[in-house]
Amino acid sequence: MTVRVFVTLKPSVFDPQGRTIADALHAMGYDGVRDVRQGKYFELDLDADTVDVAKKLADEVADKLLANPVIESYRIEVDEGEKLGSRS
Amino acid sequence: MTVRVFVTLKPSVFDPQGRTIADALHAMGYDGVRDVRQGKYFELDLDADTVDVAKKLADEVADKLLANPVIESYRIEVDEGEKLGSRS
Amino acid sequence: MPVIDSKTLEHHGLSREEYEKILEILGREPSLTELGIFSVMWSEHCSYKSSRIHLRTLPTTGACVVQGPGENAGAVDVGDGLVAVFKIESHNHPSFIEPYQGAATGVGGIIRDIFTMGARPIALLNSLRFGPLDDARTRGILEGVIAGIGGYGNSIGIPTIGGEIAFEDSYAANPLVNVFCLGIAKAGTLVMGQASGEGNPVYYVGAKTGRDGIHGATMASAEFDEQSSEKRPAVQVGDPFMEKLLLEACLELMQTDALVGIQDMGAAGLTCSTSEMGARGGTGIDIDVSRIPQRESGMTPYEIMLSESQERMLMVVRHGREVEVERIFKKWDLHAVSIGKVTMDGQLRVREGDAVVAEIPNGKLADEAPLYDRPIETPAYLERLCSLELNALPPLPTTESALRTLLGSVTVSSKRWVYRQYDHMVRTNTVLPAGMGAGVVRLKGTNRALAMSVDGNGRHCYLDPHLGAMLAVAEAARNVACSGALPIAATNCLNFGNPERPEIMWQFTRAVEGIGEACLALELPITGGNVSFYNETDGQAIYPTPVMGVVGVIEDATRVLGRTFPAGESAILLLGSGRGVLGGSEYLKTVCGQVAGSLADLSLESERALQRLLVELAAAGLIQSAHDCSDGGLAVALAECCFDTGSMGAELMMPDGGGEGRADAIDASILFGEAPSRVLVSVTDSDFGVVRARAEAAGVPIAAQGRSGGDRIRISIAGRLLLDMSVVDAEVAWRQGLERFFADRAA
Amino acid sequence: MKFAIVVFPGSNCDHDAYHAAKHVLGADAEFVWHKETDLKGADVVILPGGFSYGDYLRTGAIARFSPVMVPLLAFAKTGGPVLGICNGFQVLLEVGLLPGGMLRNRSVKFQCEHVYVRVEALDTPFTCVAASGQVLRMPIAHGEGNYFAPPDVIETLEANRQVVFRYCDARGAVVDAANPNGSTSSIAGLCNEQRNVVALMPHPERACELAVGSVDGLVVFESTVAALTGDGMLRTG
Ligand SMILES: Nc1ncnc2c1ncn2[C@@H]1O[C@H](COP(=O)(O)OP(=O)(O)O)[C@@H](O)[C@H]1O
Ligand SMILES: [Mg+2]
Repeated sequence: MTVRVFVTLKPSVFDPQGRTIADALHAMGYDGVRDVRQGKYFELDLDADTVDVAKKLADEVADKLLANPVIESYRIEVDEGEKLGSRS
Repeated sequence: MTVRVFVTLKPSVFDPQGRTIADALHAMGYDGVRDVRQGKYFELDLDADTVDVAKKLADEVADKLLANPVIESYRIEVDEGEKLGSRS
Repeated sequence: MPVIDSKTLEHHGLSREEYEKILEILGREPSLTELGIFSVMWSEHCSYKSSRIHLRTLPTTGACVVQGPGENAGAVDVGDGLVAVFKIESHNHPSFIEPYQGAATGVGGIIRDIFTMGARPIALLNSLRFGPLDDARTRGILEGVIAGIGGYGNSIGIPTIGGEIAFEDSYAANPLVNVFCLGIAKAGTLVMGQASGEGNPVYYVGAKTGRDGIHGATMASAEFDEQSSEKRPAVQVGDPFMEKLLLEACLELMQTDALVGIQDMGAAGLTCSTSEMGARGGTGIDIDVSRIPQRESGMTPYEIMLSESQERMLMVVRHGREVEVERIFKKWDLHAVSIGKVTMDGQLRVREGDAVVAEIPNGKLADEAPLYDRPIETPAYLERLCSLELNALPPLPTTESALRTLLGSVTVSSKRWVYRQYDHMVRTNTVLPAGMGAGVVRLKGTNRALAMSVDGNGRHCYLDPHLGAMLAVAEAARNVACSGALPIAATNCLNFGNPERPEIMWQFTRAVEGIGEACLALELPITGGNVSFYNETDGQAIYPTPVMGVVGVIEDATRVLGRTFPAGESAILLLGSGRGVLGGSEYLKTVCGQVAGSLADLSLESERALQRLLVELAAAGLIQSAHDCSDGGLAVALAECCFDTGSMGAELMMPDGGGEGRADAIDASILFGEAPSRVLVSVTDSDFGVVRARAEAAGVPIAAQGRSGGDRIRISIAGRLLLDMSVVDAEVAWRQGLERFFADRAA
Repeated sequence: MKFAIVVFPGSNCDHDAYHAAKHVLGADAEFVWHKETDLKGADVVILPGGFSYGDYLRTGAIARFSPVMVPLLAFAKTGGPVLGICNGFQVLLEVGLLPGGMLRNRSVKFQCEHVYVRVEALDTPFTCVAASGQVLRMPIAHGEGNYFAPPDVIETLEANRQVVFRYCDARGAVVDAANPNGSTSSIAGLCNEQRNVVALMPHPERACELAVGSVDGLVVFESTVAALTGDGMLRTG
């Protein structure tokens, strides 16, 4: 089962990459881009029979390794696009 | 309007980061994680009145800057979760 | 008017007496913004209120000193019309909370301190302390810290050319991250952090201000406890790209004479930079916070003044030169914003639009923080630890297995896994790279090179802070001298526990005395430094850890020496005298599992003679390599001279052994005992006689002789072979000591 | 002859390339700020190492949009010699002058150390005075030097002999243990089909003086001089 994990910087945390990308886009003339925030995206291929089991495993893995809880929060989705839960 | 862009390495491209994370998870005992692929995730805050305009702008920006078509593909979603299109 | 109650004061880390002093200075109740400003400026971190009276005793003058303590960094004359600007800073607390960003912003901060002075930063060093690596969390902290140091330094393009790392239980919940930076400027071009000239505009340039790090300085001035994670300010995120632009733009601006003064916004941000610049210039500064570029909406003046967002600079510019200044920043895609002006009334006046939200005399804020002579008491643990009964030690395993254990211990083992992650070659000046001894960079356009080393030993200082601190000074200077450079000046970073505890204050004062004595004797003026108190968690303090940074000059960069024996056979001499002692040694800790005993004494006179001799021999091209005996004693030092040579061996013969007590304990102290003022040098056969004669003339004894060659490491005493080990085996243990803890070791 | 060294915001080996060209080699050299729209009459252009735009987003991704890339592309098209070092290599990939892309090192860490590379092609302006199969010891310093291209592209590169440098051991053997970052086919450097645009991940400019540990990188610069002054007739290797 494929689970998708999105890791984003918490809103209060400065994102120099996003800012630099936004600046670059402005320099290229894309003034319609007001702001950019960059995060990480993971696709986990899990050995799980039910969505619940997959969700629990992904949650644990995201919490322990994929996201840095001090500055990041994450969100989990199963492949179908159904939201499974979120936590910050 | 917020548009989300996911950039992933093409399936044929080796992902050293994903591999390292999968290895670390196995070492931690998470054998249920078969594979991990890491990508990038962007939230674009766009100055656009319609979903179509936003989609078009995001598509252009992703195509030109956010993804490197040689090794990556991308996918665009509007905030509601509606899929807007994809391209690789 | 908010009522300032005791809870508000506690939240700001201000005592009742300190509040009384604020009332007296202002002649009225402070506003909350003013209280916030006082609280950060009078925090331990910014005001040095517990340490200042002791730091005053340190030697700070000398013929080479161009700028002593008090500015953003110290500076010394290094010849050929150049000055070296250098300093060391701690970023301990932030690195524990978020290792990558904490360490990265630590590097960013010290680099700003250097280029603020008008110097181009050319080298970085770091001194690190962690808990034992069998703990996964500690491994995570270490990986984050190393990646953060590399991530920032590599990106901005300043080589990290050396450092040191040690591991002890006491750092598990209080890792130490001390970063040293050195820059070069032409003599006479240093820029000061001073505001002067009535009506001169005050500029802000760099990253926008966010809510990050509010109360960072206050955080660094309190212990950790269970609630700390709740009190966490938003973590500061480093932006090395922004800093690179700032660095280049500021150096370009400094080529003009449009700049009056400049200071980076480090701890306590805008508050500290405005009040210190005003205080140094004896002027007032009048700024409008609504003009400050802001990253988040709805920020209050309180938040703006206390923010510790990174990569920001404050400048005073000559009136009439604004266009020129703005043009230079614009070239680098930076936006310099005028936020106020210099006044003559000595006040820090903060406005929000037309409303004045704070008005405090700069001098009182920056220079008249309360000073404390805190009570001192000898710690109870000392008596228990200082006696060491050698005959009660566990028996020495075979000398070979003891050496293998020591070489494979994380503190002694090769640090390649670490410095491979640092760009140590960018700028093409690195003559002696990380891993070979002191860091040495040449100065292009001259024949000279500068050597630098950071050293400290918390375990030593725990057992004897006075002697331990002296040993740290001696070792840092000795490492510099081993490269062939004459040590000329020092900086220090003093990492201690809670100064409100009399035993900690005792450790601190003893260490400061030791540093002062050693620096005086070795003629090393201290041009600046940093104090980091409150390194404790739940009442458990770190080992007292003064870290010394020493800088030296080598006149002929082609004469730089490293630790390794040269190819082909050569003669070896052990310069210096004195048997190592096991008290406080790496052997005692790693092999016997004990931290106890008395340290070997240090004769500053012998140390000085030895260092001068090394510099003289190196300058004359009479020695081929030099390496001091440090952690792990003589056997480890000899082994280290053999590593990275393609596994060439060496043999060393000592004339006599003897001593009272159990035979195996005596053998252990000969091989693994530690003592200062001992250096292994290699010499060609034809120079052997000259070197002996020079040593004798300098009053430096020769404790042992030997030869390099073969493929074994051998040490014998009075004809008895004490150690006989294959270099390859020893080198494998040494290489894997640290790497074995990390998954990427195979890469 | 004159070297132009392009300076992007975040370039940090620009001074090193300048020093190698001007002070070690004794050639004329000039920095060209990335906002410039001409190359100041240079005969050869170096895109130096560093972290252009902080390497944010992707290495080289933002720098490729700098104004200076317009004259650079024109210069390359007319056969002008262009050398990309490290970050410069990454910029050349992004702008499409060379095929393929860069992935993170397989160690997932930044690596700074000396490595060996074997010169695989002598008919470029940056290798023409090297010996066939010569092994060079030069430093690398990168986190994303793991070269990737799909199999068909690799095949074309090999068929056209566009692989100019390959990671090898001290004796010149191309073995996996000597590949520091996991690059496909141990590729350390490439050229374009016309052979005038060359790029490599190791830093030849850091290996031009004994004082800093190696002089093996000099051959890259000396080749340029030979190629441009004519006495280095491009040889086929
Ligand atoms: N944190 C670090 N960063 C960079 N280099 C380091 C670090 N720690 C150790 N090194 C390098 O490893 C070598 C050995 O360090 P150390 O054992 O402290 O040397 P010494 O005993 O001579 O003081 C030195 O050259 C030092 O520069
Ligand atoms: Mg040391």
